Amino acid sequence: MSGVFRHFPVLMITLPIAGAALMPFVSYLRREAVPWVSALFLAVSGVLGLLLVGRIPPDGCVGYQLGGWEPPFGIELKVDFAGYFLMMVVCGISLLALLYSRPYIAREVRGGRITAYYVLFLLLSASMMGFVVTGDIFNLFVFMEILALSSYALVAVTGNRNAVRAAFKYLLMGAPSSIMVLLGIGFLYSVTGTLNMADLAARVVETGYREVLIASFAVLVLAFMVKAAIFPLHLWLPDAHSIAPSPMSAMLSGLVVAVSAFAIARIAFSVFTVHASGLTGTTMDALAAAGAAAVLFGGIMAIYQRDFKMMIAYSTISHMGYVVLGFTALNPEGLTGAVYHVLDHGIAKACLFLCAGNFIYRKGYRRINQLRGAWREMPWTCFAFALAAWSVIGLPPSAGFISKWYLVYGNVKAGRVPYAVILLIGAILAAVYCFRIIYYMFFQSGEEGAWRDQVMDVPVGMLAPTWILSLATLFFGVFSYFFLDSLLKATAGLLS
Amino acid sequence: MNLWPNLHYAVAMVLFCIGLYTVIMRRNIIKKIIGLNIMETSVFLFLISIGYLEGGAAPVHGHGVDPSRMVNPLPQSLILTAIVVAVSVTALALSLVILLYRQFGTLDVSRLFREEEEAG
Amino acid sequence: MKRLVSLFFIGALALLLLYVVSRMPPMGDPGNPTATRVVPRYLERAEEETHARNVVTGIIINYRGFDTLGEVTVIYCALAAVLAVLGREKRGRIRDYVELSGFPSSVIVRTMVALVVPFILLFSLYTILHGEISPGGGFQGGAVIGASMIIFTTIYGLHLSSVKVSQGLRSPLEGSAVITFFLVGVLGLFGGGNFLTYAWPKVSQALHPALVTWLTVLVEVGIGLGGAMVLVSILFAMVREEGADEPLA
Amino acid sequence: MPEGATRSVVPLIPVLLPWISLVAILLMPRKAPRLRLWLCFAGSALTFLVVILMLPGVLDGKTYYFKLASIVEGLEISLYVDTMGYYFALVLAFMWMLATLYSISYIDHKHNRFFAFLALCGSFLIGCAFSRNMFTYFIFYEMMTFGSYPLIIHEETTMARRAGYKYLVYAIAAGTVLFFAIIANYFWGGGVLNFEKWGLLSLEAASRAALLTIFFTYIAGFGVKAAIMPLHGWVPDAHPAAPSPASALLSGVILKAGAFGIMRVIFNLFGIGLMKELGVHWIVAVFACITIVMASVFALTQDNLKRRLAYSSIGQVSYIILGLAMVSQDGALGGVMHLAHHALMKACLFLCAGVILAKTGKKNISEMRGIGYQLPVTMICFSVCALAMMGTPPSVGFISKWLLGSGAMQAGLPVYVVILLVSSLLNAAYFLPIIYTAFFRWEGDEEGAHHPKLDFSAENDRLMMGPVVLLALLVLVVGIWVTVPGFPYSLASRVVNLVFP
Repeated sequence: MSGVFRHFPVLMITLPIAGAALMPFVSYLRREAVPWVSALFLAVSGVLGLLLVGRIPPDGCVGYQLGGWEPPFGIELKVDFAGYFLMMVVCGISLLALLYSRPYIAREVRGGRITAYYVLFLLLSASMMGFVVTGDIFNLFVFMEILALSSYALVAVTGNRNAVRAAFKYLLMGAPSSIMVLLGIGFLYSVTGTLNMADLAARVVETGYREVLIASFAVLVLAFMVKAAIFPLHLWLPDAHSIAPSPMSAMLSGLVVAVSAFAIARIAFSVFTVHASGLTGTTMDALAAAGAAAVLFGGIMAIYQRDFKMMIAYSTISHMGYVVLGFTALNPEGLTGAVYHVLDHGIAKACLFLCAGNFIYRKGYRRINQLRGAWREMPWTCFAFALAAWSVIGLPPSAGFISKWYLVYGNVKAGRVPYAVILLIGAILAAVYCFRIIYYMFFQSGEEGAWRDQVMDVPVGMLAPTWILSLATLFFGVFSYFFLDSLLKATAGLLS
Repeated sequence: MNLWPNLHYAVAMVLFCIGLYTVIMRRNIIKKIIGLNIMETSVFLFLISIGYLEGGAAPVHGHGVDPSRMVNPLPQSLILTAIVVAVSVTALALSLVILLYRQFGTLDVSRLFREEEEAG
Repeated sequence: MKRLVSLFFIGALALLLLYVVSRMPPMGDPGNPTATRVVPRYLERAEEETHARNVVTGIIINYRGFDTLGEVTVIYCALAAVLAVLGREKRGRIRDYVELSGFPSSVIVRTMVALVVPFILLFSLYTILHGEISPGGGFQGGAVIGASMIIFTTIYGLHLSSVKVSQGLRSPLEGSAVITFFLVGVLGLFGGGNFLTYAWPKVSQALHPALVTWLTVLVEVGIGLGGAMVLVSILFAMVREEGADEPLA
Repeated sequence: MPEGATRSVVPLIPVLLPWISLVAILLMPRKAPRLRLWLCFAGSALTFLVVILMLPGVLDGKTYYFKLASIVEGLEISLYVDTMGYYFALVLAFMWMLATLYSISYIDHKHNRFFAFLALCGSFLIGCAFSRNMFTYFIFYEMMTFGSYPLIIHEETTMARRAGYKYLVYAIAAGTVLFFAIIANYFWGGGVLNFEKWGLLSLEAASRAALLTIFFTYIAGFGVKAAIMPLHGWVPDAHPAAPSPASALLSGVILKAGAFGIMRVIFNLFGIGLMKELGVHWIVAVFACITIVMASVFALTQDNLKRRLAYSSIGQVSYIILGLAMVSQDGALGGVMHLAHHALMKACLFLCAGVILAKTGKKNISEMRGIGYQLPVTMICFSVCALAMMGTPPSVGFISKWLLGSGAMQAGLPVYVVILLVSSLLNAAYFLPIIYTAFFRWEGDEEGAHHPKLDFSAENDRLMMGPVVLLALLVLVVGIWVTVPGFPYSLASRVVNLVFP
């Protein structure tokens, strides 16, 4: 990649940050312009990303040395295809959730805090983009902290007492895990003397100190397990994700946890080079077991929920288990499944949360029981929900089917048939909790007066993002062949 | 076994565990935040100790110190970043505490949770 | 019971960590991986490459500038987070925090604070500008400014201090650290280098020392100013009157 | 691209044509409901026409291939018209057209949902028939499965909802098992899933245990749709709950999609040679035999007409499975032909049941005394098909039973002939009482009252009677002029000759 294009990834990350810094000024001039200007910054990022299409080689990566310092002395961005793919996913979903926020958020957030909301939103999406492409492990920590801070605050942004409590719970689990990441980095640094991931990968293999390296990996995995809400450490997630304002839930559930789960894969493959060093075995096995437990636990808990958003949150726990089971298979297929599942999960979960937001916006309904017969009044939302749920279950031809295919195939190929079966059971559980709602919406009639007989859906400004997301689940299923070849190559490169 | 020469590290680890204990077991949320800070500080201590050099000098040129005798400046710069991060997290945590206290009138975590059960 | 279980787990964790520590390379040994790998280049060539005598500043601003951009973003993010949680104080509607708190201060204290604060501010300026040749730098200086404002606010109350450092002054400056850093980074692109390149390849070699130094100072000042304003704003948000606005249901 | 195939867009056309109906329903003004419904019919009729037009080419041995997408190397979504797929497509396009025609009169016009999903399922089923590989098949199959859910619960009664719930549970479980089977097949089949003439898998590529796992998971997955006992639980509930044209399609085509899947598995994935080598087909045959006998016994005990027909379907679809599991040429021919034959007969029976329900409101057989005099044409058609079901010549039922019996002898297992005979007897035992009740009992017959007069006035609805009469005639015509090109024999014999080495 040459010429001006090589600067694009870094601009994609820093432009929204700069936009966030400008936002108080914009707000000072014209408060109504804040959402549009924020969207503009993200959109520019997205356009820069789109211009990179075809310029990232699928079987390699493009390094970008910040400040011109060659690694390992400076910080490097390593944009490989998987990272670029995730960056685009983050950018796209963030943009849609941001656009959705404009009509929605005024209902839940008080005037003066709206600017802060958009600032945090921009920082959140920028930090996720940085998080997935950075090639320096301390830089990873920094981006993770921006990500964490903005998400704690965004959970609490409504000021509702339950929201504040959920945010505090999130912080009490999240902050120690951040410190553990730092501790893990400390261990790693103390025996390798470097922070650059590629350099670390080389050093990890040749340096002695096995115990320290294993401890470092275990600590890092444990810490990111909290961030990604993998089963025993998921306690913060259901409250935080169900209480946050809906577009925020979409971001948190669709992207933040998934990106954190991807970070585990990144560290395992790019730093500890699973096959070469032989340090990660036990930890990865334990992680896979936790992932399998998460798939079952999340699915079963989701079935028992009465609150709509709570159900989607538990479904997220289940799907994080999918991602973990995917990359712990340690083959390109499993990893591709995991990456594609991050995409699919992001889109579908975001769409589900936006649908939940539509119901809350129009009717204030949060209970699943209240959705009986919703079809008559809000058909568009209901259809969008059904499409997204289709993908969550993993039925063809949605994107969920493709990712499920690769997840199961990767596990079968790795000889882990029990895990493959657990993935399938997870899909059955997903079918149970999704079809229940679809059934309520379309094939039942609610209480008298719960729903009007004429169509009164939410405004177009909210419907459009919902529908773009739900159609995207179909698009990425039907046209998955645009990405899968490159993704398979990229993940094979990541593993070797 | 390098436990004795690595006493600084060991102390940092013990501090880390004390901090973790405070975060988990204390019922007062302010104390939990103090525990969080203890954890953070312990990791800072740990990282700074990694950069230590026997008989080293500050990594500032112009005082006639040979570069090979300077302590490792990299952990110091990392810690600088990490401190700012820690401050930010503490600021947010404290503002959440302020809000929680305004709304619930208590700092006791068990009472916060009990109310949650009533509400749910 | 719960206490015992968690004590047991934390004890086990401590023992494991101590075991790992005992396996680590001995502290302070010149042959450690940390002392031999990346660092020698920093120590030996930082002065000529970053034109900062203080290697730590060189690393922060130059070698690992992107981390610092992130760090600046974190602190800006903290401000946005605090404002999102607590809301910004409103101009003209602020009652005196000190009067509310019931700790009226004596004349001596008031006079001392009024005398000391300018000197603290001067010191912070020194810390910021001197960061590249001696211990110090933008963050430290910013923190000192913040501390001075904390003293001032505690004694003179929120009202007066918010008049001195008005919202109109703070809100554009809060983002200044991020903006400065970003602009310097983008200037690097126009100078023919990468993002955050200080020594622009398009400029002749002879000008590089001056260029790098001035850009470093610019960034330091931006960080100091931004950091200070962020701290002050966080402080004001935290001490403002109770129940200034009730959250929505 | 498969050997000797013509690259052509032809296979895509019938998959897309039913969408005309969907567009018609979505876009046409609400004021012209009749026009919308006729457009629906036009969609299905055009589909049938296109499929018919392909017939000469297919009989010449031409195959058409069209690639929709290639996900990765070896995993593609592509359509392919070979003789077997064409055969299934022809049957279902015909059934579809008749069912749509029938529905125009039968289903309340306000319910567009029914027609929309009818069209969708038609499109997906044709996609199933024209699939090049198991991956494509599975995609269309799953969509068809869930697309037919609204057809079953159309009436939204408590019974329909319960049936729909049961259907979903079975479908989801079956889909999952099938998914696993396909993944395992993909892994041990060398990263392809194509339907090959002689079979894709071989003992060289995979271990016996692996092949058996794949085989039985496939059978279990498709067995739910094909209602092999003990996986048949959803069928007896779904058929009575669904409106009659939907029941006709369920029985006539959708159950067959499962049987067709098993056909693809045995013929094109495993291949006859490998099946013989593995030697486990007898297990499937045993299950099929149990199903044939037990379903007939259950049918005896049902008073609800559609429920009885549903159990009859369960038994009859297992004829197909039995024929395939014999792994003999005539048996396979009988099984493949029975796919079409049973569709003709059972669709006719269900449509008759629909007429009875619509005109008299009667569901139970015990209430149907003298109904042959109220609805003479319907009941004559019903009787023709019922007799054909028992295997009475000259009818399609006779042809398939004859071939199955001959196949059993070829395979050297006369016990299957006994099973067929027992089954025929049981068929007679549950069909003849219906005919008897309809024609030889009437109100007051025990007191010596004369039988009522034949009354043709109730059967004035041509849209409903047309399909019924046409199907009943076909049951006879196809049973007499067996070898006419385009009739099942011409295609089925080609299918079987191709797959038997």
